[in-house]
Amino acid sequence: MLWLFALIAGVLFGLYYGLAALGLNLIFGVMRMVNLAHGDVIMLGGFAAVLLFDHFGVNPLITVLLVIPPSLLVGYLTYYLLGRRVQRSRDPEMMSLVMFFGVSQVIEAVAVIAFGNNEASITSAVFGTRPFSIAGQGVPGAWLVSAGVGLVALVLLFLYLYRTSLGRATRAIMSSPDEARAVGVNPDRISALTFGIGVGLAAIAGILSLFMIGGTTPSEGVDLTVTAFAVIVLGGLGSPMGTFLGGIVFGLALMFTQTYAPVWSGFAPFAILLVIMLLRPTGLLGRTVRSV
Amino acid sequence: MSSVAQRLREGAGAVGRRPRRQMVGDVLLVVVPPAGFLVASLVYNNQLLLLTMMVYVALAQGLNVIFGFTGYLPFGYVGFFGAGAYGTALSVHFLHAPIALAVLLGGLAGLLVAALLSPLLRLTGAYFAIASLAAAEALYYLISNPQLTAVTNGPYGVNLASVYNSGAAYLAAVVLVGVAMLCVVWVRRSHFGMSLRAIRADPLAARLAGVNVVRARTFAWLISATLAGLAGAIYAWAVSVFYPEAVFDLSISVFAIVFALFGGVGTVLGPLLGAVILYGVYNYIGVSQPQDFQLIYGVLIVLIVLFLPNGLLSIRLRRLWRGR
Amino acid sequence: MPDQVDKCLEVRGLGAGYGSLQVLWDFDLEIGAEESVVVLGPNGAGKSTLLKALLGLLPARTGSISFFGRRIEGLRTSQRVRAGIAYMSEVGIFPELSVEENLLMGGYGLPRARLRRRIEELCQLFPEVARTRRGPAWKLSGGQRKMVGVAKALVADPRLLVLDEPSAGLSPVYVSNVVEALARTRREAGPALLVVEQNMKFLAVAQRVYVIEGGRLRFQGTVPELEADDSLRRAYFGLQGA
Amino acid sequence: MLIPRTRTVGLAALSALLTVGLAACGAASTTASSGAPKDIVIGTLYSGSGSFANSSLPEFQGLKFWISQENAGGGVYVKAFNKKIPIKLVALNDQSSTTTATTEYEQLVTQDNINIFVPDFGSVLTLPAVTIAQEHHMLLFDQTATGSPLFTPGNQYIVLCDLPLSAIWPDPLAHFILAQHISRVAILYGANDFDATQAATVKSVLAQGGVTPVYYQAVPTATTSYGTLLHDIAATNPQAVLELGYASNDIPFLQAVQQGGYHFGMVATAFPGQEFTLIENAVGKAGLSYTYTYGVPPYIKFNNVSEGLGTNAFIAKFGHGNIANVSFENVAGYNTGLIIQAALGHATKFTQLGMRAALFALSGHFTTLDGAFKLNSEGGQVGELLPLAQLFPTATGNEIKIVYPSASADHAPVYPAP
Repeated sequence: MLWLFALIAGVLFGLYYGLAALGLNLIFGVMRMVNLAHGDVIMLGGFAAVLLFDHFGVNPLITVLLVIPPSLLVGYLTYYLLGRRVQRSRDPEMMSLVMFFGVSQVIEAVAVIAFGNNEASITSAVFGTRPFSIAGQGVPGAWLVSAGVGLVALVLLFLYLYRTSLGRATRAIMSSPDEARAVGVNPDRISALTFGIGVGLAAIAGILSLFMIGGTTPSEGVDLTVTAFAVIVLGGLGSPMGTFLGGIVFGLALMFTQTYAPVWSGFAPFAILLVIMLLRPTGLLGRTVRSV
Repeated sequence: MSSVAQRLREGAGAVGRRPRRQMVGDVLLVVVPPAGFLVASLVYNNQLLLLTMMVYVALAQGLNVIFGFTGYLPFGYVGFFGAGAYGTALSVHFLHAPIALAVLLGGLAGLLVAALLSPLLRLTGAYFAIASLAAAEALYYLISNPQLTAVTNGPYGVNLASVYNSGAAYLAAVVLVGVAMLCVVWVRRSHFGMSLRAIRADPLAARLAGVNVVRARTFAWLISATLAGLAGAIYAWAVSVFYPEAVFDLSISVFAIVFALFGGVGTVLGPLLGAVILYGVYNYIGVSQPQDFQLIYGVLIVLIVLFLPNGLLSIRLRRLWRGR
Repeated sequence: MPDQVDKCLEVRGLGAGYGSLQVLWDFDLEIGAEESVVVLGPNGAGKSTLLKALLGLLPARTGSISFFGRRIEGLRTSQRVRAGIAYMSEVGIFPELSVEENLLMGGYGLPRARLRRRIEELCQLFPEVARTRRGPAWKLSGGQRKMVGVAKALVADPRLLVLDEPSAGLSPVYVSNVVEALARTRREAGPALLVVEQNMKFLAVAQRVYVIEGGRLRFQGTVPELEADDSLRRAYFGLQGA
Repeated sequence: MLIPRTRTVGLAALSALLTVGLAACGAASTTASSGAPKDIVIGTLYSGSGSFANSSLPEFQGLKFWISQENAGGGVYVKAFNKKIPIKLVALNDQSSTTTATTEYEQLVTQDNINIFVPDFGSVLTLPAVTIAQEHHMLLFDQTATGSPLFTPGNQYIVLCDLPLSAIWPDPLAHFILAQHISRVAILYGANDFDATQAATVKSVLAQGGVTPVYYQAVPTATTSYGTLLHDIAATNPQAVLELGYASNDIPFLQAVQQGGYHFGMVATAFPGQEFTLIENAVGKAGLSYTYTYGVPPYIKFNNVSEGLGTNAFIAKFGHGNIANVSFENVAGYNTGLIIQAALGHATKFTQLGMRAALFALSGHFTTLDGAFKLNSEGGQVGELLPLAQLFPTATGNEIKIVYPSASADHAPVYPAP
């Protein structure tokens, strides 16, 4: 039953990858900015969990809640200090990419100064060492916890976007920024809030990364950003549901190749991304763009 | 209808009636940068630094052709660079090609990969950027795969010591800079370049004006990839032993993009200045401030974007504008 | 000419543009309370720019804008909207949102209960909108979109309704539907109305007409006065009269 | 639109800039006068950040420790001038990037007038230095790069200081498996030169004993999630599971073993011996207990040495008496210094090939805290093999003990793991 385990692992990892990519998609959808420092925020979330655990014995699940307020603050500051100015440049999509490359370098350098270069981790025993049985397969508890947090985040985000006035305004900006301004939405306020939420989701994903991809180091940001990007493009830019679908496709591709052809497990997710892009150029759940 | 498309419809006549002063300027643009690097090698003997700088000039200009003139940003541009490096290595190993031919075959490898990937041009914006990145990653995992050791030597890397010749590689890079400048000058001045700009300004209008949008974009894509392939080929020759991750390093893409944007894309001089100055500064910081290298460089890039968001050449353009 | 107290909007010497490109020059415009005004002009004359500058989507470079006697050119868009200006762009809707959500966005910032009440009122006024309430807006036909757009713009009970080319991309049948809908709005003693258009159909709802060309004011007067002007008649009635 | 005149001005500015910038890069340099130089300039790179930083920095510290030791005693003894000469260090940061490393190596060699050329940690970052060293006739004091493409018959300009070639690392490990009569072996390795070489060695030694692995697969070096792989490995019912990767692979692998509740008779990974403190912090005490790893200094001890400090003395001085403060990389960096010291102290001519000749003359007659120093004809290190170590739980953590080969063992192996 190798395939069954791969299926379960693929879905669970998919939820984690979806969570890890969600913030990037929100920020891109609302601001058309490419946050190349996204992976570095994930890394910082991981370090937050390790430090709180090591020094105060804080359970990582508590840290998930603790990182939210500072993330919102960081998001606000980043938007008002850096993002807004770039958004008004000639080509915000590309200039933000370059700027956040710089930010990513700064975060990595500061993280090295603050935390050192070593891999930091929390022993996985926090979530038990006895695997849970799902459909007869022994699945590590930490995977279930991570996937569960991912699901909760998805549901909360869904409720926020579809059931609240601010969330509706957020989607309105994603749909058409000028139109949203014209009905009286203050795009700065929504953008700053969205940036905060995006940073928060990344930080939460970082905490879970400790258990899904084993530890965190200051240099892991780039790889995580690339993966997150692949996931949101797979699912469709500006589509939060699509992000999770993209995550699951990515997770399944990884787990099935790990099972049946491990040596191709680096190649397969990207090859599948390419194929899907060629068949459905706006991702799995992306809206068909009317273009020439 | 956009003004560029209108000019396009008025015909390419304007291209032929180029003023002589512009011709002289263009020739200088193609000849002076390589000459500058030739002279530089006489006064400064870290030739690998100069060679890498030239490689980045070629990459930034290649990126300029596709991004500056069509708006397509290939995040995985390094894929062509790596394809060029491996194209050369395989030509040497299996075809026993003389190195000059092997370098050209490296450029051809970049071109072939781009031709294979040309369906990606149906994508736009971030979708295109990430799809090209996925392609580069897939190519890396393919080439470094232990199951392909017999062909690519897999993860064990490449050794070109048998054809190593630092002086000749340097001259090849000098020529490459000239070729890259020539490509961009040509794209900028030619009817083809005007079509590209028309497409960028308004694809529909350009199509109505009789431009074959798909063909023009694909052509720019191939030029751009060939330049990267040649850059990879020459770099591979110059370092001669390398692991696959060294020539598929994502930071090569990022650097080329940052350099081009810093100088100003869509111009002839911008990416050249961007690569020379930013790569120069990068090395200067690396040599003088090794401890805080990354921090200083990161802050510098943020400041540049915040205070010079339209590239280096925008300063001059702004002044010219006011002068009028 | 409306007298000073009744003036809804008074624009003096307005200039605006994009980057190094100035599009609108020294433009004057007045709208009385409950008056409806159409600004006519060809493609690229600066009509949209005028509206964007009115709304604050584009900063005014020169001139002043008074709204019921209050200077608003320094206010943010959201503040102008709260003051009572509603705007329908050429697109007019949020394609990704449902029709209901579009209406909700039209009253962004209003108290919840009042917003609900307003939407029910409008659904009675625009039954064709009410029928499509749950579906996503991008599935609507062009005419339905305009209806939703107009309804959306009316949710906040504006004192001035600004429409950017409501006829764009519509077949003549739909254009008359939209005209009729606007006329309905007028009968309810609704807001002052400012429409920019290329299409003569909208003169049916106009009390006065402005003509803009090359970013400058070319003509202002009543519809009969416009029809009396030979060159303008040829330009606007001659070509599109049929 | 640009006008041609400004373009020409721009080009002139560019040329000027090039010249000024380059002059700035090459500003600092000292020239050796005739006779004895004022100081011995050692040029090296380190990774201040990036994926190699956690190995590179401790190695760099070890080298700096040696320099401070020598300079405190008035400098390093240079036989060719029969006197002690102070050491000057030029160190650049390559941030784990091979592209950056390449230009910086060239910078050291062409601009900084170095006498001794020491590359960064590991094969990936050392490889670019090999060509440069050869081109400029500088002897490369390779610290820890053991990959196969580094050593070629024609190249005289490289000596490996600290570790045996990676191809011979797993020799005792494979023989231990045969000695324990383990017949079901699973091998998972990283798709890179360093790990693939080791895996091939294990496989071929096992084949000599008639053992064919039940699972033999490569995964990309970037792999960080091992749950599914382990599940598939467990399905082959192995007695021994060998994971050959970098530290960034070993940590998630060992975590996944723990998370999944797997129990194998033998689990071996490459890096706990080299990065013990780091990995024990990351995976916890229980995650490491009874697993196997390569035994490296300072856990294999050499106190009877012909050059420099012995292991205990080094722990006392560098680690303030606590072995937990000393990593393998610290020892390796320090040992590189000792090899340089030996080369300078024995070469009759102060030239690069003179130093090489001296080291070849010493080969086989020379011991440091890193073990016996023995070179093959290509400059590769074939001295002391890496013995097999096992980690045993104590009250506070785990303890590394050498368990095989029995001649050097200080503890009996516990197989299968309890």
